[in-house]
Amino acid sequence: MIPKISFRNVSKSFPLKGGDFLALDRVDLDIADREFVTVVGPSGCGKSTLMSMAAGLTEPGTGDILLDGAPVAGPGPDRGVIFQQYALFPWLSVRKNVEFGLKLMNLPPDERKRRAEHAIELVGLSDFADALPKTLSGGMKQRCAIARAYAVDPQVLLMDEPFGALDALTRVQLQDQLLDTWSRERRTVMFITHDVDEAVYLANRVVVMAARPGRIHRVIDVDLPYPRTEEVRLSPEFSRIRNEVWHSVYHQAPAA
Amino acid sequence: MIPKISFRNVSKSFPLKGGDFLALDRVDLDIADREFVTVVGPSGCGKSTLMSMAAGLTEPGTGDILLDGAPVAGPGPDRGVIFQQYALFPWLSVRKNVEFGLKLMNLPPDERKRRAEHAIELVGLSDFADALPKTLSGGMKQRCAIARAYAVDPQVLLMDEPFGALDALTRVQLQDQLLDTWSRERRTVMFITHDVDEAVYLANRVVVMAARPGRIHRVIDVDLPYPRTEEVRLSPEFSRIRNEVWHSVYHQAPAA
Amino acid sequence: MTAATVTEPSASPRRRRPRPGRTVVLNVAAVIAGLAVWTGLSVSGITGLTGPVEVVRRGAELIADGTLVTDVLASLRRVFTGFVLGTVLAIPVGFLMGWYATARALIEPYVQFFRTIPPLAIIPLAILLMGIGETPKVFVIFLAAFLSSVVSTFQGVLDVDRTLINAARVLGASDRTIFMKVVVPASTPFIIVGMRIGLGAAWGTLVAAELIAAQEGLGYRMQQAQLYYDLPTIFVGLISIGVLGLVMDRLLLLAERRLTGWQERR
Amino acid sequence: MTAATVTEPSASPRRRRPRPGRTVVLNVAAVIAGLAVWTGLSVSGITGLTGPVEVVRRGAELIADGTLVTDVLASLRRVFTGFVLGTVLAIPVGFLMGWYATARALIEPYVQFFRTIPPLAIIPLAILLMGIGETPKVFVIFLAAFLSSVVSTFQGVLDVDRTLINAARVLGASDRTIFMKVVVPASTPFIIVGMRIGLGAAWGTLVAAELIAAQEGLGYRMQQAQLYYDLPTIFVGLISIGVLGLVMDRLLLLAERRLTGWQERR
Amino acid sequence: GSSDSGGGAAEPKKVRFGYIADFSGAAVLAAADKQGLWAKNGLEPELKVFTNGPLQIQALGAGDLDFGYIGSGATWLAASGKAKIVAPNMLGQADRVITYPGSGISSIADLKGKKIGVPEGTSGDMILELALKEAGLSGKDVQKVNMDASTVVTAFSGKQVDAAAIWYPLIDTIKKNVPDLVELTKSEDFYPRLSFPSSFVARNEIVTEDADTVSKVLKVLQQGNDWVAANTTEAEALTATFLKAPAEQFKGSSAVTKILPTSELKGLMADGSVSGWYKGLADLFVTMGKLTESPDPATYITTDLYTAAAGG
Ligand SMILES: Nc1ncnc2c1ncn2[C@@H]1O[C@H](COP(=O)(O)OP(=O)(O)OP(=O)(O)O)[C@@H](O)[C@H]1O
Ligand SMILES: Nc1ncnc2c1ncn2[C@@H]1O[C@H](COP(=O)(O)OP(=O)(O)OP(=O)(O)O)[C@@H](O)[C@H]1O
Ligand SMILES: [Mg+2]
Ligand SMILES: [Mg+2]
Repeated sequence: MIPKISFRNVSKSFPLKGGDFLALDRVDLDIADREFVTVVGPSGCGKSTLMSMAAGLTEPGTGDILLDGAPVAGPGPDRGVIFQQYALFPWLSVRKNVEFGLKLMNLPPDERKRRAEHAIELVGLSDFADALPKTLSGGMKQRCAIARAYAVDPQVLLMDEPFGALDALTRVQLQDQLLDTWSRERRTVMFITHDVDEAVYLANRVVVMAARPGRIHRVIDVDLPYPRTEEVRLSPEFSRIRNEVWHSVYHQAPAA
Repeated sequence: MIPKISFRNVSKSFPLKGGDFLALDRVDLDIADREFVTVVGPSGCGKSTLMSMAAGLTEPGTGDILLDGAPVAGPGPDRGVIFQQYALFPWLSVRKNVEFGLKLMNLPPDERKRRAEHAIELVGLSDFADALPKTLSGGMKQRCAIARAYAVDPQVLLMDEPFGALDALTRVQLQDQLLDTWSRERRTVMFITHDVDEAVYLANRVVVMAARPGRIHRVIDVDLPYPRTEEVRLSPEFSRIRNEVWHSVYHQAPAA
Repeated sequence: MTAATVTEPSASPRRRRPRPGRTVVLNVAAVIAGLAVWTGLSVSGITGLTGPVEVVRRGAELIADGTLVTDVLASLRRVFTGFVLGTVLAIPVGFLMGWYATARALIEPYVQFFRTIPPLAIIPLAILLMGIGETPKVFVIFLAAFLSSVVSTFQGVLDVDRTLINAARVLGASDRTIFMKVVVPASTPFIIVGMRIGLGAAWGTLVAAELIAAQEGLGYRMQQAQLYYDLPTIFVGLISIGVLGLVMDRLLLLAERRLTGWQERR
Repeated sequence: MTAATVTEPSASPRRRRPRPGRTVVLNVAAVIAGLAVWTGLSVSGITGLTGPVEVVRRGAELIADGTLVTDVLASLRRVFTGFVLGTVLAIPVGFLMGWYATARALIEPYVQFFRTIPPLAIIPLAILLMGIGETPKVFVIFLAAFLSSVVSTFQGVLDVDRTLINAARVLGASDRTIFMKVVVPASTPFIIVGMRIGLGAAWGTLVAAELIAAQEGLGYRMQQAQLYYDLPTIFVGLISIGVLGLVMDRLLLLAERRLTGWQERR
Repeated sequence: GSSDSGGGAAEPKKVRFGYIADFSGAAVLAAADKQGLWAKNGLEPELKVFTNGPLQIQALGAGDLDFGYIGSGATWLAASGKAKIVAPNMLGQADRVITYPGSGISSIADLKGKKIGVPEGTSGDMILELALKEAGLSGKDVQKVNMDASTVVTAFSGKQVDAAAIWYPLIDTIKKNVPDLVELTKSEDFYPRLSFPSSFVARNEIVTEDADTVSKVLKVLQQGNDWVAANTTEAEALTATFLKAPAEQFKGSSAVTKILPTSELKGLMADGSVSGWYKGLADLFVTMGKLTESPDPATYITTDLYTAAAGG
C-alpha cells in the first residue's frame, strides 16, 4: 500500500553565518494511512522542521516528500496543522478563528456554526467563544488552535506539541478525545511531543529523533491495544516501551 | 519577618463584552524570602495574571501587592521574569538578548561577557549564541529566555511555565540547575507550571489555584529534604504529596 | 470597588492610556497656546503676518456671503474623491507589490519615480490628457494620495507575520483569501498610516489641483487672494484646510480604533 | 547538492523571493515600456507633450554647459539636509507622541494641522521668520519630510509589541533605554516607511522651496522653464528629480534590509 | 435680443472664455455681463476663471477653451504661435522699481551692486531691465534675486532686499508696512516706447475656422471696453461685484491701467503703434531668452478681424 506520507532521503540545511547548518540529515520515514505516529527528540533536533515539510510550508533541501505517492505541492486543507506557536489570527474571536477554515470549505452556515461550536466545546472554550486571542491565557490560546484544526476535520493531522501548554487534566482529556476521534474516523496523525509518556500513550509507532544533525534515531513500535485507558498506562508493557523510548532518546550514541 | 512578596486580598477583573470577567478573586498569599513556591492550577485560572502583578506589569484591581513590605511600584531588575511567551527581542542574537539586562547594570564588559557566556552555556545554547531568535526552535527560544533572566541574577525569580517547551532530559537538567543555584544563593522563586511532578519536585510549598473565578484553592507544604534527587522523586512521600496536589487540582469542589 | 481603587498603591507609575477628558483639555490648551504665539508674532510687528482677529473677521464675512461654504464643499468633494480612490487603489496595488515579485519589479520603479515628482509638475500633463474639468483636479489629488499610501501598504504586506499566512494556507486559503482575510487585517496599522499620510497629501495637493481652472474651492480662493496679497483670506483658507484635514484624520483614527481593537496596545 | 536541488519537487508553487537578476530585467522592461508609451503619446499628436528624444537632447545640453550638475548639487544639498533633519527629528517626536499621552495631546493637533497645509502656504511665514537664504528653503523641505514621517513613526511606537516592552522593563530598562533599544528597533519597518514617504515629500516640496529666491537648483530651473514654456527642460528636471529620488530610496531600502534582517519575511 | 445676430437663428452660439480675476482681466467681462452684450451678439459664454495666462494658453491648445485673457508677461506664448491675439486690452502701468526711504538709493544708477527682488520674466522684470539699460547698467551690475511675486512682497516688507521690481496692487500691500517707500521708476516713464498691453487671445483653430464667432466675441469685447473706458470708477465697483470680491479690492485699479477706447485702439492699430508695442515686448522676450527671434506681430495679431468688428 502507498504510505500516506513518505519522507525519502530528506535533508535540510539552513544558511548560517559561517556555513550551512544541517538541520535534517537524510530522513527516511513512511507514515501509513490511518497510522498514529508520534515524534520525540531533544530540543532543536528538527521535529518542527520535519512537520513543516509534510505540511508543505518548508521545501526540503534535497530528497522527496510524498503525499499519497505524489510530491507535496504546497499546503492544503487535507492536512490540518497545529503550530507550536499557535498562530491564531489576533483580530478574530475564538469562534471566528475556528470558523476560518470552515468558511473556506463553503459549508452552509448552519453546518459551519455547528461544527465550530462542537470543536470549541471539545477544547472547553465555550465560555470564551467571543473572546479575542489577546485576552486568552497561554493554555487557552493553544486550545483555540487545536479547535481550529479539528473543525475542518482533515484527513491528516500534523500536530506540533499541541498539548504542551495545558495542565495535566485538560491534557489527558484532550489526549483521550484525540484517540477517540482518530480510532472512530481513522485519520492519519503525526504528533510531536516532548513528553515520552504522551508519545507512547498515543502512538502506533514512536519516532525517536536525534540532534546534531537532526535525524531519525530509532522507530519504536507500540504494541498496545486501543482504546488506550488508564489501565494501559499503568501496564508493565507500557512502562517497558516508555523506558525504551526514554532510553533511546536520552542515551543516544553520538552521530555516526 | 516581612515576607518577600505578599498578595493581600488581591482581585482583578478584565472588561469583557457583557460585564467584567473576574480573573482573580481575593487572593492572599505570602512568599517568604528565600522560599521556592510553585503555582499549579487549571488553564486560565489566573496564574500568569498573578505573576504579572508581582512583576509590576499588571495593576491589581483591588488589594495590595507588597515587595519587602512596600507596595510594588512597577517592574524592576530585582525581580527577574521569564514570560510564558518568551518575549525575546527578535532583532538581537541569543547573546545580545542575554546581555540586554547586563548592559543596564553597567557591568564592565568582561564581566558582562563572562556572565552572558555562563548563562548561555547553562541552557545549552553555546553553539547558537550568535543566532537570531527566528532561527531557533521552540525549545531553544525558551532556553534563551531562561538564560536572559538568569544572567542578571535577580533576588526574585518569577517564572511562568519556563520549562514547558523542553524535552524531558533538558527539563530535568534545568530543574536541577535551578535548584542548585537557588539553594546556594538563596533566591526567592515563584514558579508556575502545569506539571504536578515538577511542582512538587522543586517547591517548598505548592500553591494550588482553582478557576472560575481564579483563586487560591489550597497551599500544600512539601516537606522533602533538599537537595532533591532522583531518589527523592522515587520516594513514597513524594508520591503522596504529588497525589495530594493532583487531587486538589483536579477534584476541586466548585467555587463557593 | 471604586473606593478601593482610590486607595490602591500606584503599581505602575505612568499611566499611558490617556483619559479622554484630559486629552481634550490638553488639546485645547495646545491650540490656545498656538493662538497666543500667533497673536504674539503678529502683534510684535513681524510684517505681513495677519493676526487672529482680522482672520476671524474675514472668515465671518466669507461665511456670511456663502463663499466659504461653496468653497469648502467643492474642495471637500475633490479631496474626498481623490483620497478615497487613491487609498482604495493603494491597498490592492500594495498587495500585488508585496506579494508577487514580478508585479513589484514592474510597478515599483514608477511608484518611486512619481512619488518624488511635485504635483505642480503633473498639472500640464493632466491638462493635456484630461482637459480642464473636474477629472484632472481629482486626478492630481488621487495621485498624491495613492503614491503616499501605496508605500505604506506595500511595507505592511511585506511585514505580515509569516506564521499567520502559513496558518491560513494550511486551512486551504487561496491567495485572494489570504489577501482579504489575513494580509489586509494584519497590515491594518500600515494601511491606516498610509491613509493618514495619503489624506495629508491629498489636502496638501489641493492648491495645486485647483490651479487647473477651478471656479471655486479653498485652493482656488487662496490663489486668488494671493494675487492681491489678501492675507486674511489666505489664512481663512489655510485654517479651513487644516481643520477639515484634522476632522477627516480623526474620523480615520476612529475607524482605525474599531478595526485594530484586537491589537495589544500601550 | 545544487544538482539535487534542480530535481527536487516544487513543494511550494510560488517563489516570492525575487531572484535579483530577474528583478533587474523586469525593472528595465518596465522602464522601456514606460518610454514606449511616452514616445507613443508624444508622437500621436498630443500637443505640448515633448518626446524622449527632445528631452535627451536638452538634457545633454544642460549637462554640457554644467547647469544640470550645479542644479542637481544645489537641490540635492537642500533635499538631503531637510530630509535628514526632518526624519531624524520625527523619530523622537513620534516616540514622545506614542509614549506620553500628554505629549501626544499637545503635539498632535499641530502635526495633523500642518500636515494638511500645502507647503506653498508656509513660504510667506518662512520668509518672514528666516529671510531668503538657504534656511527657509531647507526649512520647507524639512517640514514636509518631518510631517510625513512623524505620523508613521508615531504609529510604529503605538504598535510595538507590549510583551517586548515588558521584557525590557523587567530587566530594568528606563524609558530612554526602552526607546533606544526596544521601540526604535521594533518599529523600524514603520520608521522606514516614514522615511521613504518623507523622502518623497522632501523632493515633492523642492519646487515650492526653490520659489524662495533660489538662484539655482532643479526646482528653480523648472520654474524658469515653465515661464518660458520650455517643456524639454521641465522634463529634464522631472526626470532628474525622479531618478535622484529613486536612487535615494534604493539606498534607504538597502539600509532597511540591513536593519530588519531579523524579521521573518516572505 | 437677436437683433444683432447675423443669421437670426434663435440658438445662441456657445463660447468658452477664460479670464483672470483681476481688474484688467475681468472689467470688460463684467461690463459685458451687466449689459447683456453676449446675448445681444448671439453668444452664450461659459466663463472660466484662471490664475494665470500660460494655463489658459495650454487649455486653448488642448481644445478646452476658445478664448482667454493673458497679461503682457505671457504675450510671448502667443508670439511663438501657441494662440492668436484677437484684441489688445488695457495697458498695464502698474510696474515700479521701489526701494526704502533713506536707503541711500535715489536713482536707478544707485542700484549698482544692490540686491533687487524681482519675479523673473514678468513686466516688473522688463521695467527693471529697461531702466538699468537707460542708466547704463546691465543685469549683471546688480544682484537680481529671482523670487515669485508674493515672495517679493514678503521679502521687501521684511527688508531682506535693497530694492524690488514689482507692481500694483501688490505695492499697496507693501505700503501697509513700508508706507513711505520710494518709487525709482514706473511703467509710464516708458510710454509709449514700451507698453504692456494685456490681451484677449483665441484658439488658433477658431480663428481660421470660425471667424464669424471671433467677430461676435470681438464686438462684445469692444462694446464692453468702451463702457469701461467711459465709466472707470463705476467699472471698478462693477468688477468687484462681478468677481464677488470686496468693493475696496479694485479701488484705484484704473489709475494704474491705461484704458483706450476702441476707436483709439483702431487708430493705433492702423498706424502700427499696436504692432510696435508687441514688437517691443517680443524684443524684450528675445533678450530675456524666452524667444529666439521676434516674429512679425502680424503673424499672431488678427488686426483685420479687430478692425472689421470695430468698423461694423
Ligand atoms: N529558519 C531557520 N533558519 C536557521 N535555522 C533554523 C531555522 N529553522 C530552524 N532552524 C534550526 O533547525 C534546527 C531544528 O529546528 P526545529 O524547530 O525543527 O527543532 P525542534 O525539533 O522542533 O525543536 P523544539 O522541540 O525545541 O521545538 C534548530 O537547530 C534550529 O536552530
Ligand atoms: N487582557 C485580558 N483581558 C481579558 N481577559 C484576560 C486578560 N488577560 C487574562 N485574561 C483572562 O484571565 C484569565 C486568567 O488568565 P491567565 O493568563 O492568568 O491564566 P493562566 O492561569 O496563566 O492560564 P494558562 O495556564 O493557560 O497560561 C483567563 O480566563 C483569561 O481569559
Ligand atoms: Mg519545535
Ligand atoms: Mg499562563
